[in-house]
Amino acid sequence: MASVSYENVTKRYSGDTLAVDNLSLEVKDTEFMVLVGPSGCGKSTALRMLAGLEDITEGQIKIGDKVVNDMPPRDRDIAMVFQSYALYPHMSVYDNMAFGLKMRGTPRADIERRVNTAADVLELGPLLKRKPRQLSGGQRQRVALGRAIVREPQVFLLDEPLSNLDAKLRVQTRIELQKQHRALHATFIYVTHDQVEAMTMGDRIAVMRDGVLQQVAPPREIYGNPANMYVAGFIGSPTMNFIPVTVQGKTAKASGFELELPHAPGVEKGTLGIRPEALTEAPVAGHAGLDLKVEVVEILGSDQFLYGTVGGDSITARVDPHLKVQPGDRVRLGVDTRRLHLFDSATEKAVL
Amino acid sequence: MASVSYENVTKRYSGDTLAVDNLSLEVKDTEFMVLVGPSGCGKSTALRMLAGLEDITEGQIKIGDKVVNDMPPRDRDIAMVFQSYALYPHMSVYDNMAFGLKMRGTPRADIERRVNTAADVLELGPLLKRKPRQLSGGQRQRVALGRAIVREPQVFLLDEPLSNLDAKLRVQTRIELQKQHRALHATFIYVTHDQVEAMTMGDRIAVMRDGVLQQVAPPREIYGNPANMYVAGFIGSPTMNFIPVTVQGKTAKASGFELELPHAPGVEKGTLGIRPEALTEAPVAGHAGLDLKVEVVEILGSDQFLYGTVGGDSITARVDPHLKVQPGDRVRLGVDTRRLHLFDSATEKAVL
Amino acid sequence: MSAARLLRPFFLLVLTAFSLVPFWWMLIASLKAGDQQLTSGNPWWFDEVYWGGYRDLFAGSLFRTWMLNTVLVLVATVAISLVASCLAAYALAHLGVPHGRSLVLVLFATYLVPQGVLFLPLVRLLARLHLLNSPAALIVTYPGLVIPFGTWVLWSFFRSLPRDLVDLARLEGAGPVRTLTVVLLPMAAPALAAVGLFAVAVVFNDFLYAFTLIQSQQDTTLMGGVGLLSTDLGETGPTFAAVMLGIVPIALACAFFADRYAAGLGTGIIE
Amino acid sequence: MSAARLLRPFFLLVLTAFSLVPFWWMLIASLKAGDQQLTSGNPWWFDEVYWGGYRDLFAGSLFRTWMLNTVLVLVATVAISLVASCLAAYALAHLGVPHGRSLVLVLFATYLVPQGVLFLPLVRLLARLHLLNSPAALIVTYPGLVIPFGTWVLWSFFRSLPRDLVDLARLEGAGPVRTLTVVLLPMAAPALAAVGLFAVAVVFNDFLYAFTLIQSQQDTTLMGGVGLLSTDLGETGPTFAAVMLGIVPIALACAFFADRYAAGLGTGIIE
Repeated sequence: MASVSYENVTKRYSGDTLAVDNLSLEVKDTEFMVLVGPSGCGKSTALRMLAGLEDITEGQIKIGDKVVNDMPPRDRDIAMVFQSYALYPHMSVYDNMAFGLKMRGTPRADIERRVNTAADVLELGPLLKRKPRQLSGGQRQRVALGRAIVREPQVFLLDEPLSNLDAKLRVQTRIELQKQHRALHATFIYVTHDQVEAMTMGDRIAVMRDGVLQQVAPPREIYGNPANMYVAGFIGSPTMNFIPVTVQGKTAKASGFELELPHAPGVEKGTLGIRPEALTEAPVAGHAGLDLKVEVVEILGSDQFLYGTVGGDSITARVDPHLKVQPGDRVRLGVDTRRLHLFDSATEKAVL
Repeated sequence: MASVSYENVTKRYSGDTLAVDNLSLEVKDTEFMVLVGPSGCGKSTALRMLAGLEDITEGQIKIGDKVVNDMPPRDRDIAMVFQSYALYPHMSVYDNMAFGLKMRGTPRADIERRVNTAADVLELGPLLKRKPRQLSGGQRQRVALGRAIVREPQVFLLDEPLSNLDAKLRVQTRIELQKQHRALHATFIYVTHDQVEAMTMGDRIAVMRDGVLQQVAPPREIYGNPANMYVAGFIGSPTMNFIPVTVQGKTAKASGFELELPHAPGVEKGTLGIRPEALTEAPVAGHAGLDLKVEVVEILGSDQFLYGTVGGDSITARVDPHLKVQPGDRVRLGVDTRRLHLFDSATEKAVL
Repeated sequence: MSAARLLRPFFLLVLTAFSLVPFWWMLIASLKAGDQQLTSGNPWWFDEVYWGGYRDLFAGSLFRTWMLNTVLVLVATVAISLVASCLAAYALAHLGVPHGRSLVLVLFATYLVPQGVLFLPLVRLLARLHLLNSPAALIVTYPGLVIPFGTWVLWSFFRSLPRDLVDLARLEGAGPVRTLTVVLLPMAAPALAAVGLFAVAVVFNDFLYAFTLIQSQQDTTLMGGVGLLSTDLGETGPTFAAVMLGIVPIALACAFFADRYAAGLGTGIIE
Repeated sequence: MSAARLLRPFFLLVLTAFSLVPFWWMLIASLKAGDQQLTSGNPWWFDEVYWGGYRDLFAGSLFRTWMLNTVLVLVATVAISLVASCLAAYALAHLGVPHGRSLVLVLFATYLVPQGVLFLPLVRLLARLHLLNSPAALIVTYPGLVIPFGTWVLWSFFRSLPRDLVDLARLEGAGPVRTLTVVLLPMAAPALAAVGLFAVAVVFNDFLYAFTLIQSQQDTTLMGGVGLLSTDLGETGPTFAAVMLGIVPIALACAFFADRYAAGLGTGIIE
């Protein structure tokens, strides 16, 4: 059993800084859980408390059935991959990977076997004698992962492990990490500020803000039914369009257009949320659509994004890459009304 | 006139390191030109030679009609934005922005007017008295841009100006930079390793590799008709699928499937290039399609990527986000044969 | 963790003792009559507190003279050392002086030339310039001991600054003088603080020059005055009283200064 | 750029002169007969080359003794200083010693206590331990001058290391002793080099202790031997010959060492 549970965990630093506020979260055995949020949201602190690198102010953390609040880090059966990789610059790749086993007094033959196995899996075999400074960024990342793997822990903690890689390599390593997760049959807890990593890798995603957990759900659910405006804005790129509206019955009225909502939301002032891909160049039956005044056009080969205004509101739309649009043009956009969101202006909670 | 031209420019460092190899490139007046390539490809060196920060070994660089090889940097009528922003930590935002004007002896009232105007445009007004360390990453970036703008130069040089920003902010700033480019009516030369920035911002893109220019063209052209395998692989994310094939007449034969090409390419061994979005779950008339064994599934809300194998080749496909796929499934994919690429195995040049 | 817990009180004890012993010894010495501290009795405790040392110190004008001379020498040494080290380090790091690196090495080597070797030629030179027996002798001597080390520290620091900061100054039209004064020096505060502290330490730790270049009790510095102690073993109280009032406060002030500024030297300066 | 171009040769000239003058002066001195260099004639040039100094140096056994003692004192001082500074700095930086920061400040303040103040009690202590007139006297004394500064430098360095490196060691089960020896010390090479160099400089620059704690010409170090010069103005050739053969090579070696290792102190250590 290597489930992990946070039970009403709070972390308060000296002074009154509240880093984590009453966090309760269950991570299932062999689950890939992603904690995501901007820097300073408490996600790293939550991870470091689990690792035993920070004391817990209130509440308790369990690994399996055991409360680990007072257990030394080395006895928790976890391994951690740091954003900086934390490779020792004076040790070879082999010695870096063998470090944890050596510190635990594993027999030498055993160490050798396990390091070589992990090196084979991660294609680090030819690099074992090199020093970290002789490695590329991607290779360093794999050594840091390999060092965790050789220990065969029940829980892997990963703190922004991809953020020092370039875009192409990040995609490759993302896929590699998912394969490893499946092969290792271990629980992964992964911290990141990048919503793309969260969406693509997590079995479930926990969105945090200012030390408070906002929503925990699988990626499709988080994307399709965000619990509040913060989650809706944080997940997805380009960001969901937010348009202030006044609501009368089922009709939402913005500065530049009107929409019929599927049902009456029961609020008078709200913020309409429309994802860029729910606005397309194709007309949608039963609705007149929006008249977008285009300011910037971005073509990404496979996609085209239009940035502009409708009435007084900024709007982003994702359209077919073959549509020819120039800045200054006016484009009529259809709205996919099945994919609308509405948030209460006062509470910022989703009401539709 | 603020066109820029490189004429057979070569940069050789001590020893025999060839940083830029016989570069010829015309940048038109008020054009937004992006130099893109991996680190070490010579793009930054090309920019620094234009700025006057590096000597030119061979060839000549012109700004407008003037050869600037021996002109001191301050007389070239350029401004540069550095990746590190190069803000002086001991100076306020105001003093950082005023620095260049002060050094040129601009009258104090004039400086004040120009700094305030630029601060208004970039919404830096309330921050003018702060020190750089009190600013967020995005604010620092705007100060660096503001410092360039107040000088009102004919040519802006931007060296990876977005690479220290997080993902959301990078998108916003990208759009902001395009608006500024339009407002300033100046020539922008922009260096980046990020193909997304290149695709979205450039009027034209110059792809470099190992000091050699590979292709110069508008984004649509670069994406749709890459001149060689390198450009094809560098531009687009996820990367274009490359599949080794043997060609007989119009038939290309891979390890796991066969395809009819639009016409005979005239090579026997080649590499087939298919973009992930040219592989879809919808069957395409006249072709049996590929049988993908799925290994990893990534859902991005608006997109779904499948990573797997067909025969002995790794394949990535972009499919509808609502399609339910699990790792281990087999999915039949249609191929959009109008969007195929074929590269000669020997020269890596596009032949289709 | 248990090993760490055992080590803690041990280290605490050793370090506290090591740090405080000299101060304690001097305090005791300043509160004893005659030369008791040096000749007889328990040097770590007093039989009775004797304030005569402090009284005598202020009765004569010695303390005032010594303090004035010390401050004069200190300020001049720090100022001359900083200016010379900065100019040399900047020229070597950023003005493309040929063979700059080798020059720095040779310069650093002079830092290791024993003072004893150059002592006699120095005395001859100072005598010929009629500078002996005045604080000027020290003001000429000390910077020579500081500049090699100071140039090396500042050179290392200037080289470690992001190149972009200097490039930008060049693009914007700042010449070398303005690049140094407007851009580099304000950022070099931690390195300048470290060199300044080193200069203070050279002045304070010196015994040889203060004691030999200035013979008269009237014209010397605190350090020279303390040095005279070893030749005149009469009343030690006033001397140690001078140390307690003059040197200890400066030493503590420097320590706080070191913590505040120079500690940044090892870490990144630009956040 | 024109100002820079004008400044270049000026700096080059001044620095070269500043750096090379002492070496040149010593070379001339080692090639003159009697005490000519100190008493008469042009100190910057010789009338005729006199090799007697070098001959006499090797005729007696003085040079061998001085070199052996110097190496002994140097090695012992560097070793003791490094070990003590490391342990203290590590305890203060990573073992959670209470009031660690204040302790470092006080420790740093002792670095500024004038040597003259503590000279007499030190002599008394050494006499009582029967260590006077042997290299042991210096081996006891010098580390006391190095450790306060060394602890401060290493403490700053340890604090500047990425916290992750220490955290990882803790996660993987390394105790404080192994964290220090296996993880931290190998990375601290530049800081250790800087402290080692400082120790060498203290030994080389010392004149006071080498000259007074060891009275006999037979038992002293190179520095003491050179010091004797100022009391015995007979034949200076052999002494300066000793300096040229003993000290100059070590000084140059240290300078290269400084360039290779300690220069990394100011910049990022972890690439």
